[in-house]
Amino acid sequence: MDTGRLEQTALVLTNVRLSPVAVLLELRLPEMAAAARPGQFVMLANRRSYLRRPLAICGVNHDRRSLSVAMEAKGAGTRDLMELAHGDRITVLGPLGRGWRFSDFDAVIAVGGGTGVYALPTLLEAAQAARQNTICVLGFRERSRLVLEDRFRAAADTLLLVSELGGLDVTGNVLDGLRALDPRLLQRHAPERTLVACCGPAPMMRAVADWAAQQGFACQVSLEERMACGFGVCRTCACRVRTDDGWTYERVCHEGPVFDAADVIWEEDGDACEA
Amino acid sequence: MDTGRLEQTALVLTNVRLSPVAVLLELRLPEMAAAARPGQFVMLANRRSYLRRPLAICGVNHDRRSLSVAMEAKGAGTRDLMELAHGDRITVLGPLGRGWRFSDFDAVIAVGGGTGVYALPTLLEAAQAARQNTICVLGFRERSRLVLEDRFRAAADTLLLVSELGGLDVTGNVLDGLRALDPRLLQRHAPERTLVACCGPAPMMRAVADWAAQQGFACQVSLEERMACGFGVCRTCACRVRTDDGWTYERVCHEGPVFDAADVIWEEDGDACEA
Amino acid sequence: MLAKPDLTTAVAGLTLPNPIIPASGCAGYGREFARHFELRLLGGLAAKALSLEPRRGNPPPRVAEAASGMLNAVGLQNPGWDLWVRDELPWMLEQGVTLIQNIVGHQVDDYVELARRLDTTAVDVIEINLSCPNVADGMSFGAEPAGVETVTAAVRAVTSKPLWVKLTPQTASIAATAAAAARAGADAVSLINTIPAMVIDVESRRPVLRNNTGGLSGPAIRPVALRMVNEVYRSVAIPIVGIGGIETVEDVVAFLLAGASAVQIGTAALIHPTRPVDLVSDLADWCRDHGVARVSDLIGALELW
Amino acid sequence: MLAKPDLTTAVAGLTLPNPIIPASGCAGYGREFARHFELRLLGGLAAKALSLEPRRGNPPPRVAEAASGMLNAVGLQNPGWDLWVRDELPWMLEQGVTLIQNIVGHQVDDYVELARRLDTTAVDVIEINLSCPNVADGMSFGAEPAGVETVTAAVRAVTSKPLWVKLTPQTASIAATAAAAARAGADAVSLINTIPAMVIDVESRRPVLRNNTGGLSGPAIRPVALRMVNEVYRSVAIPIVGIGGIETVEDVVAFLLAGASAVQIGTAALIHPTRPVDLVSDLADWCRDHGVARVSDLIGALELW
Ligand SMILES: Cc1cc2nc3c(=O)[nH]c(=O)nc-3n(C[C@H](O)[C@H](O)[C@H](O)COP(=O)(O)OP(=O)(O)OC[C@H]3O[C@@H](n4cnc5c(N)ncnc54)[C@H](O)[C@@H]3O)c2cc1C
Ligand SMILES: Cc1cc2nc3c(=O)[nH]c(=O)nc-3n(C[C@H](O)[C@H](O)[C@H](O)COP(=O)(O)OP(=O)(O)OC[C@H]3O[C@@H](n4cnc5c(N)ncnc54)[C@H](O)[C@@H]3O)c2cc1C
Ligand SMILES: Cc1cc2nc3c(=O)[nH]c(=O)nc-3n(C[C@H](O)[C@H](O)[C@H](O)COP(=O)(O)O)c2cc1C
Ligand SMILES: Cc1cc2nc3c(=O)[nH]c(=O)nc-3n(C[C@H](O)[C@H](O)[C@H](O)COP(=O)(O)O)c2cc1C
Ligand code: FES
Ligand code: FES
Repeated sequence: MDTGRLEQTALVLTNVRLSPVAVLLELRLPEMAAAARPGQFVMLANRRSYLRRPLAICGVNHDRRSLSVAMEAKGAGTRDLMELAHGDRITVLGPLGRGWRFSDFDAVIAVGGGTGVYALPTLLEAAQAARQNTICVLGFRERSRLVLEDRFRAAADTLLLVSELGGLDVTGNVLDGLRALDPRLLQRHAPERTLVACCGPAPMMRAVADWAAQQGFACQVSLEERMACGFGVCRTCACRVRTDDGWTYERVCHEGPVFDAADVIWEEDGDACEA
Repeated sequence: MDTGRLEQTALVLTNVRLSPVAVLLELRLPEMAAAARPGQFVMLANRRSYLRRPLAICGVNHDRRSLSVAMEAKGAGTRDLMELAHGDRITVLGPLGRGWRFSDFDAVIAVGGGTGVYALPTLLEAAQAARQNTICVLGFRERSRLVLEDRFRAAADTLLLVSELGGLDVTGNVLDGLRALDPRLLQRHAPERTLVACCGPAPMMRAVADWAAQQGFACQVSLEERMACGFGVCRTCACRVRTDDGWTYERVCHEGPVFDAADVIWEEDGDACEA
Repeated sequence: MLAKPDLTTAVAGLTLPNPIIPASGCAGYGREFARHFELRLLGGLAAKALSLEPRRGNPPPRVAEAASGMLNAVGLQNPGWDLWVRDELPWMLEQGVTLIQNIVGHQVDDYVELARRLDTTAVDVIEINLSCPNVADGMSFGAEPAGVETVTAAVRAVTSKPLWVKLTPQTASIAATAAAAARAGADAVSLINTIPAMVIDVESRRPVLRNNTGGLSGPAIRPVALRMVNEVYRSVAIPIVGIGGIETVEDVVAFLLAGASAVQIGTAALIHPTRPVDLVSDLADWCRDHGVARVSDLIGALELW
Repeated sequence: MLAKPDLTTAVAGLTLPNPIIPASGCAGYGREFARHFELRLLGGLAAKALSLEPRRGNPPPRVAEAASGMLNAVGLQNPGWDLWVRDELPWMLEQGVTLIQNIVGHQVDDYVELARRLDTTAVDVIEINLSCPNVADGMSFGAEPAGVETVTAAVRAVTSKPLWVKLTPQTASIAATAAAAARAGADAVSLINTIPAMVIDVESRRPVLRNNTGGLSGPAIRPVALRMVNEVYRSVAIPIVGIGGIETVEDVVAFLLAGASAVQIGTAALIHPTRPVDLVSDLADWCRDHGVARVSDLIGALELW
């Protein structure tokens, strides 16, 4: 039996704007902060929606016994969460899911796009603390959307910022960014000792997984799917995963959100294998 | 066609505690404040309930273009309203219903109990402004529940405070209060030129109406009933009213909330006339 | 600047200026709304249920609060034919709004007699409310296809006016009851009526409503209504008037996409009195923003997976 | 200090330690809850639907947000009999909780075969889910009394275990389907299952759910469920397990008053994982505060007007 209760009441400590479209909420949650592992997520109640909203754990501060989540406005739920202010209280489920499996690697290449970048800082920080080589490639639509630059710069030995509209290190998509990395950087370790950890829109994750496969790197992706419970009971958060004899639906919230890219059957492939 | 829109957005100006169990909210509502008549009410949206909540207009401040409502916590709706603070905004329907018809009288005896007292200050103030003789008898459970004493004292030529548990002018119920009034006060005007205006729990209103009838006074009562719309379309707020050939259901929100007591068929009488 | 979108919609040959209609029982006979906006701006007005004899309705409380909705048990209070003809009809006809008169009865003959009389008036549409309990078996006329077919055919025989049959969701298959209405000659089906429900006050151990049960309406029932509209749209060739929990312009569009040719606004109009007329302009804006030239292009445009 | 209230309740001879049961599909096979509280504290556990063959379930999205509720279209994903017997049943039996196994089928024979096999296990109760579409006519087995009677009687013939029949609200008369279950030998009826519903994304013009439709659950359906429980309680002599939107102890009490002998907690447990076990202690407190010595005294104690 877990010691901590899955459902906790969080005090909102701060609400900081990260970009014109994103905010970071710091929540006092002592037990969850202590238990959280990189790549896990939380489910946040809000005042406008019936279901909770899943958000990656973007940071943990042990001194302040807090964890933080970052988000962009999508619909009513995120809009409401973004309005929370110091002193407000919300209930949270967490920490949830199975995060990044990074301990067996010498190098971690974290690749993120859009709101997917928020799943990466805790990974890079943990990998750095474990003396792994850390490389990070992040894609933003435009320069003004760049977030958490200081934290990424501190945690990544190499940080490459990519923007579709220009104004950052590389103009293009994250794949252009990966291709722009110094090849020597990528060859410092045996390919199977290098993990590509990717979170972002599905087409991006698929392309990055293909690139990783070409390089002989291991690759993990953090998937998103609509969730009712977030802790494994309802089976709504289905994603197709390869099995020995075909495929099955696994739970993004429970077996994931981080999956080995090789196991994932992407939507386009998936249509082919529908019953 | 009415000029003002029935639905307005109000800015909460103040939230003042009147007693350990009651608060007064002052709402900036220029058009409603200008249009409101004594005995009318408003319907207030809140964040916890689907339907609005009906509350008597307890005061109007033309300089501040505001009106005020006062309430006690009953369920989720009133509890939420009582938490509103300066700067909050809520939407309000009003002014609603047909209020007190007091202009044809020389004296007004306002009788209130419980939250019913909030329907009386605007009546007493208007009657006083019209140079009518104003008498007021208010019942509270205990001394600590006494509210708005200054306003009642200012607007009533005679104010008698009654408490069930003692500590005020008379110990007992409002009927004991009425009986304790100096008979000469009641006889200054022709009985048919005296209006008893009563708002409170139904049994109290019924008893007061009987007393008024004995004295030969006119009597009006302000009824409460569960309401969906408050402006007359849904027919949910039914109360039994005598007609020439029997009785009919009228709308508390539209034909009322103030009815001639003689027309009202009280619940106990009502059971007898059920179809 | 984009051209003004065409909001007109046709329901079985009857063209409405736009698809927004206050729902029966949530608009009275239009007088209260008319104090705040011109009724002719609406697609139509579904007037409160009318019965042959006056009905006092149920004793109060007649309303109970529910999660994202409410229960009502008004009991079809109405003045009855004679007073309606004298006091309400002339006024309604003056308003220049398409007039949809909802009717109720305890037995088939009640519906027939009302329809026969309405046929001689200038009312535009007869909407028959089949949620009423049938005196014969206590179940509503709308619960089974046979009941729907009987009442619809009987009414159809006495009127050439557009006939809308309003269905109850409390049935095994809304497609089957809608098909029954179509077979019997209905011009359209209005769906859905409220869902029978109960709220209990645990302190007094009594139902909140004096009538014990009442009809659930509001956003709580919206996904059920939307599914029923689409179910009927896909299986029965009859125009649909969509009803149930519609609050916003997105809700209106969702019902049109699902297959409704027009929609009715009930509970939302009780809470926001000008919502019906506001939705007319919201819909024009939505169409403009989305490059939709004709509202009718939205009808049934849902793409199923 | 008042005595500890007696929370036990009997459902057709089977005594449960208290009336609180996580609902089928909202508790998996109990493993996830068991990480946070002991299952034996519950009145029972209604395990996720089981079919003969494994079912992958529907493609995602499988959940959509609704006003005061949600839609799900999981598609009865489950490992099928063989893996269930091997991987889930032994673990569940170790938990010391009354085990209610929910079963589903595409045809009557599926239910019968499952019941026959379950009869040989130590499962405490068989709950048959009649909301599944019948391969023969596409309607759910539970939509009409005849379908309910056929499945129930066939299952009854092969098992002597307590048999609960879970009814769908999408029917003309829940009293009629409950009566059919009673006639065919059911020990209790569980009601209600979700209400078929649809949510549409107006931007993409598609249903949110990949399955197009899904079942509405949560507080939105609570007043409908409560009415159905009371309707059955008043007209059919069969114990009732009440389900639908139960969130708080007041909701639990309302269902008991309406006539339920026990209740199931579905959606609320998805949002508040310890809610089922919290409700057990809340119910003890409520009884103490209200001077109720035995929970069973509340059953059917509603006073109608
Ligand atoms: C494991 C996980 C981690 C995530 N981490 C982050 C993060 O760190 N920062 C961030 O900004 N966003 C993150 N998301 C996406 C975020 O959950 C959605 O943007 C959010 O739920 C949208 O809710 P809404 O009410 O604003 O939008 P609406 O569109 O109104 O939501 C309607 C429903 O769809 C669901 N939904 C909509 N979009 C998504 C989505 N992309 N993924 C899952 N469910 C969705 C909602 O949860 C809700 O149930 C994450 C999603 C998952 C599954
Ligand atoms: C015309 C009118 C004027 C009123 N003026 C005042 C006032 O000035 N101050 C004040 O404190 N109270 C007043 N009330 C009573 C007040 O409306 C109720 O106390 C309030 O609606 C309770 O809501 P709730 O959510 O707190 O309680 P709940 O019990 O949770 O409400 C549930 C439902 O019942 C209705 N309801 C409950 N009690 C009443 C009631 N007594 N009358 C009407 N509906 C009720 C609610 O509106 C709601 O729809 C007035 C009522 C009416 C009809
Ligand atoms: C107070 C009230 C009264 C109603 N009266 C009637 C009626 O007289 N006839 C009818 O067909 N439907 C009646 N209805 C049902 C509505 O017309 C509508 O079908 C239902 O409320 C669902 O729509 P909504 O969710 O938008 O309210 C009534 C509904 C309410 C809330
Ligand atoms: C995600 C989910 C899955 C469900 N799966 C099943 C199931 O497998 N078998 C079943 O009989 N009912 C199933 N149900 C229905 C519930 O058991 C319950 O009857 C319904 O949700 C109403 O209760 P609630 O409002 O408390 O959720 C499911 C409900 C949900 C939300
Ligand atoms: S969201 Fe419930 S199992 Fe994943
Ligand atoms: S509350 Fe709607 S008519 Fe009075």
